[in-house]
Amino acid sequence: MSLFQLEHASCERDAELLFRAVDIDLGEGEWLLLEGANGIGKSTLLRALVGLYPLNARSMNFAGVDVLGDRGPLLAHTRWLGHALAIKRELSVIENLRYALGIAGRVIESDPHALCALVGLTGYEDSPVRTLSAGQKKRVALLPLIASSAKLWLLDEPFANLDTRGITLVHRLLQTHLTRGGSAVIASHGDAQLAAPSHRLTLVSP
Amino acid sequence: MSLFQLEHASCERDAELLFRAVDIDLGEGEWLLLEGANGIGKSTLLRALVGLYPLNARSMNFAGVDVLGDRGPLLAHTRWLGHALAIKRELSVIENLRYALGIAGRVIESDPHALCALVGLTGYEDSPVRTLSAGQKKRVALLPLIASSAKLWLLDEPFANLDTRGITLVHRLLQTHLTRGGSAVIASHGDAQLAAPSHRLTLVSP
Amino acid sequence: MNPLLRWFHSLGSPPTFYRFATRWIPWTGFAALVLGAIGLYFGLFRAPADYLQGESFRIIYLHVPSAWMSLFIYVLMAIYGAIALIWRIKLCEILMMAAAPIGAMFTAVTLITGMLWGKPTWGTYWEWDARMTSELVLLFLYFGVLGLANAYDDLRQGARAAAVLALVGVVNVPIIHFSVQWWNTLHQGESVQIIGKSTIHASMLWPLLLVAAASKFYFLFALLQRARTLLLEQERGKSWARELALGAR
Amino acid sequence: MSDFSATSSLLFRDLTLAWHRRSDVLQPLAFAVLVVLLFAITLGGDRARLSAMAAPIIWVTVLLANFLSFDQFFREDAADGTLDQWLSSAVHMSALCFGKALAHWLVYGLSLLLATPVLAMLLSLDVSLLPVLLVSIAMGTFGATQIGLVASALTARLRRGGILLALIVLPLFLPLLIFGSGAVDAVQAGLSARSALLLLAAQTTLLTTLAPLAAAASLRIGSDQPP
Amino acid sequence: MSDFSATSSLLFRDLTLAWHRRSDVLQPLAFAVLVVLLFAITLGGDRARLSAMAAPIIWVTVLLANFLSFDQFFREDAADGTLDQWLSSAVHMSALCFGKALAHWLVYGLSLLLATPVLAMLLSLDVSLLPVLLVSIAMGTFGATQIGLVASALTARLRRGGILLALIVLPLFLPLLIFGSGAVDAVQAGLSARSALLLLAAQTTLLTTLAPLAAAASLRIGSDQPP
Ligand code: HEM
Ligand SMILES: Nc1ncnc2c1ncn2[C@@H]1O[C@H](COP(=O)(O)OP(=O)(O)OP(=O)(O)O)[C@@H](O)[C@H]1O
Ligand SMILES: Nc1ncnc2c1ncn2[C@@H]1O[C@H](COP(=O)(O)OP(=O)(O)OP(=O)(O)O)[C@@H](O)[C@H]1O
Ligand SMILES: [Mg+2]
Ligand SMILES: [Mg+2]
Repeated sequence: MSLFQLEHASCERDAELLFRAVDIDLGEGEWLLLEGANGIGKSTLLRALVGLYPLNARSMNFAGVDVLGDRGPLLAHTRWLGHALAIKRELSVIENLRYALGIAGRVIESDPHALCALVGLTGYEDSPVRTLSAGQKKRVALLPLIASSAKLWLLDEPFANLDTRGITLVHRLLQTHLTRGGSAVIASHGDAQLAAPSHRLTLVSP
Repeated sequence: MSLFQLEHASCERDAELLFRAVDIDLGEGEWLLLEGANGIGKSTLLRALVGLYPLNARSMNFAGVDVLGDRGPLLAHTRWLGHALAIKRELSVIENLRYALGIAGRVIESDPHALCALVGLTGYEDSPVRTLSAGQKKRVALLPLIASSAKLWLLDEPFANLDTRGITLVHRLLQTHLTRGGSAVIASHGDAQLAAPSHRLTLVSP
Repeated sequence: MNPLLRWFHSLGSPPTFYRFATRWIPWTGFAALVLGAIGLYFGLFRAPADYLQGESFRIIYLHVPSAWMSLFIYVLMAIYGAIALIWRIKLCEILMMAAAPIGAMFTAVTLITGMLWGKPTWGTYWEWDARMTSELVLLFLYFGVLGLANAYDDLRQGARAAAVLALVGVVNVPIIHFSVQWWNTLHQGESVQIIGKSTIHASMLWPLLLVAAASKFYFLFALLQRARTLLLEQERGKSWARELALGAR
Repeated sequence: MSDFSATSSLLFRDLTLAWHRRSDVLQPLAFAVLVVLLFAITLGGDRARLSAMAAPIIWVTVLLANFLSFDQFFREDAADGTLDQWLSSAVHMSALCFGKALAHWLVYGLSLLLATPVLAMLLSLDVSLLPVLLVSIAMGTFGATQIGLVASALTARLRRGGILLALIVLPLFLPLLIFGSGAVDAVQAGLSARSALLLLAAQTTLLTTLAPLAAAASLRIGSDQPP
Repeated sequence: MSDFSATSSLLFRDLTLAWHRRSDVLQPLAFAVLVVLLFAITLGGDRARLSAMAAPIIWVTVLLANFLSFDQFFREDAADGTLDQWLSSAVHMSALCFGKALAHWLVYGLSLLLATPVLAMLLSLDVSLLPVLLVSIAMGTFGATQIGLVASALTARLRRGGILLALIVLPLFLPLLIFGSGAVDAVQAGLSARSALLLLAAQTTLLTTLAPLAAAASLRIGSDQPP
């Protein structure tokens, strides 16, 4: 069954079309690789999907419900990760995770240390994020994602700053997510060769 | 002739050694690829080379001059690019370039529009950097580098956020720099396969 | 090299200073105790009561020496700071950091004794008078130096930052000293003159000078003790410090 | 119920962050002490004059210090992407806004309230005026925080919010100031502070109910500009 | 020569940035007007009393507004990596620091100076006192900017600089305040302001020569913490 459907979507910046009308049809267990040159509008499209940017589209459905007008049903089951990592420098890794989930009205169900181990942050659980390296920070930003039960992941360059093991790791997390019936849209630049996407969408300027 | 030499260098964080003693010997026209897992200390090493972090080393020479005690002679011919891009959101691309050079006591010698074209920013010369995409911002940060006449480039993940054309472009810029007798140390995660480095240094924890 | 300079230089090495401090700490403490006891005895019990202020004037024997020390220590701290910044002598960083809390203490004593003295003489504990205000500000300066030093994770970095502040803050010292002349205020002007004639009776003066000398020795005593501790803390990785710690056990 | 846990989670997060930044967080407080101190020094000669003006000076200073703290309301959450994260998830924004205002008051308002006796002492305020001053300041800062919540939400995404914030906040502060320092004046003049305090309480209540809703609606404005 | 061009380049950069952020930049100014306005309102009844206190109030307000602007000195350059970029290149830091202070004064100090007549009017200051007030404020803000330069440089890298900045700046402001408002007092009392102004000038000159050096030395401290 199709989980997320988008028809004939486009975004404008300063009254100019960013990319040609795109269509997305994503089933459960499928993921889409979103490609395109720097500045083509990948980040903008992802932001538009979650309602942070105006989107023109013929239709947009999530689990059979129309979400073009009201994003509510989509947002309840979606997690988006943008270029800004939304983590607090002063808080420790686990505190960041706990509060990110808590503010979304949830608690950590699995063991936080196990989650940290999953993203390769063993030994840094209680370090303030400020003292982590660039790649380690990225891993912290991934934590709320895997601790949440979101059906749809929208990830903006999740591989940037990660080392090769980190990239493999994200692919493994993605596989787990997909086998549980989740879906994902991932914007990336060619680091995604490790696993074949179910769909590929290359944005081009109109 | 050897341009930059470093013997038995190491850095400490909180009284613990980050990586094993490293040696670098870089001739003119050569570049070194600095690899290693996330959090191993690549960024720290680069910061230590330019004097932003304490470095223990047996010796450090630049163009035959000892620069371990006083970094002056090194800094006069070096440009370092860290994770933070050192660009101002409100200023336009060209203003950012002009002031970055100006504050270093230099003026733009080549045509700034040609420089922008070189990094693929044609059409964005006068846009405030705030309105650029992640990859475009990275390109802006590369501008002062190629406009300077620095002999030694120290680049921390210059490929992150760049699209495939951008990565090729950086490799082309690097080639030009090397054929002019320059050298470079580049920290990166496996995006550097496009060109073979003269040297390869993989940091490992002690 | 000039022998004095050579001596100073050799003193700059941590183990030498450690030994020097250990040798002099008892003597300075002893001198402070003896001089202080004599001075305070004669000041508090033997000197005649003031014809205007009565017995309350005796607080002068605490107030004035600590007021002098609060200014003196600040200047000294700035000098240490300057040396630490210019010649990067580690010992001076330590001496500076060691002097700061002692100076803050003397400043606090000055303020408290001044307030206690103010009640009987001016009828109020506190008045926004020039000298009181500027002495309060001196206390803030000390706090700033201490706070800045502690804000850095690294001991030496903190000391260097504090040294810059100590140096910049020196402008306040003459202001405090001359404030009684520049502003028309409650606080009285100078009555003790090193050159020229003091306007205070000799039987009141000499105990005061004794207490002042005692406060200097007390300062030396506390300074050496604090510096010694700081030095050990900073050099704990070095072999001489380890040997010393082992020897002590 | 999940709204309540989300709000309390945010509350704890903000308090934890404030604890980590305690030195920065105390700046408005330091500022208030500083203003009063400098005024005491410059006007210090005449004690009676100083104590007559003490209450209005304290009220103004506290409101100004509170105003300075508004900069912190959403700036960081907007800059590091947290705000976008909230807007792109199914959280109840007005519940979060209420939590943010509460945390903000507990950090800034309460510290100003606790400092008020010190300020009063520095300006030699008549001790008998202290109770009414404290009550009025407690309510006043709470209301002021709500005003700050809305104003900061309106300007959170703006590149140039600075002076706008002042323009929005200031006129809204005036009623609080009038009734707040009015209450103290009344006691000073030997009258009852009751009606002034009641009016102040009414204002604060009204603000507390409406401000989170208004702030939640405002935060979505301008989300097309990524941080 | 290259130092001079670097300094002027930084000066222009900072002025351009200030222009882009003009609304934020005006906040200290707005603050000053606000403080004075609120004082005028609360003390308004008694005009003679107000005008007698006008000069010290203005001096304190201007220094406080200046203090608020110090937050902007190095925070952004430290956060976006520009400061590290300077330290890792062969630029002459004290020349840059001088440029930064100059730019800061041209933006904040000058605007406060220009606002001074308005403040004086609001507090019905005696017009004959305006010249000496303006001269003293001009020198005072310049000196204050130098103090802010050093204090900001000392706290630029600190995670928790907030209250420290206040603690550092306040004692150093005091001499400026004493001689600055002393000069106005002297004229008000019918005396000559000459000696107070000379002392103020001496201080400002001393600060201007030493502050860039002190700031340059301070900026390197703590560079082991990346932004
Ligand atoms: C909190 C209140 C006070 C403070 C902060 C204070 C501060 C000071 C300071 C800093 C000095 C040293 C000045 C210098 O050597 O340059 C000093 C000296 C002195 N103070 Fe006070 N004082 C206070 C109250 C008083 C009171 C109430 C009296 C007596 C009526 C008093 C009498 C003296 C005298 C006699 C000297 C010695 C003056 C000289 O010979 O230079 N002080 N005080
Ligand atoms: N705040 C903004 N205001 C105006 N234009 C903007 C803004 N942000 C981005 N743009 C423009 O919108 C276009 C799309 O940007 P977007 O960030 O979506 O690109 P992207 O595909 O994600 O690029 P990258 O691979 O570099 O991340 C770019 O040309 C950019 O210049
Ligand atoms: N400010 C800091 N305080 C304390 N520790 C830090 C700080 N910054 C980094 N570290 C620690 O130092 C180590 C090296 O960090 P560094 O940023 O040099 O790694 P890196 O090799 O560049 O990693 P990446 O590939 O993720 O960029 C990490 O383990 C990190 O936790
Ligand atoms: Mg993008
Ligand atoms: Mg790194």
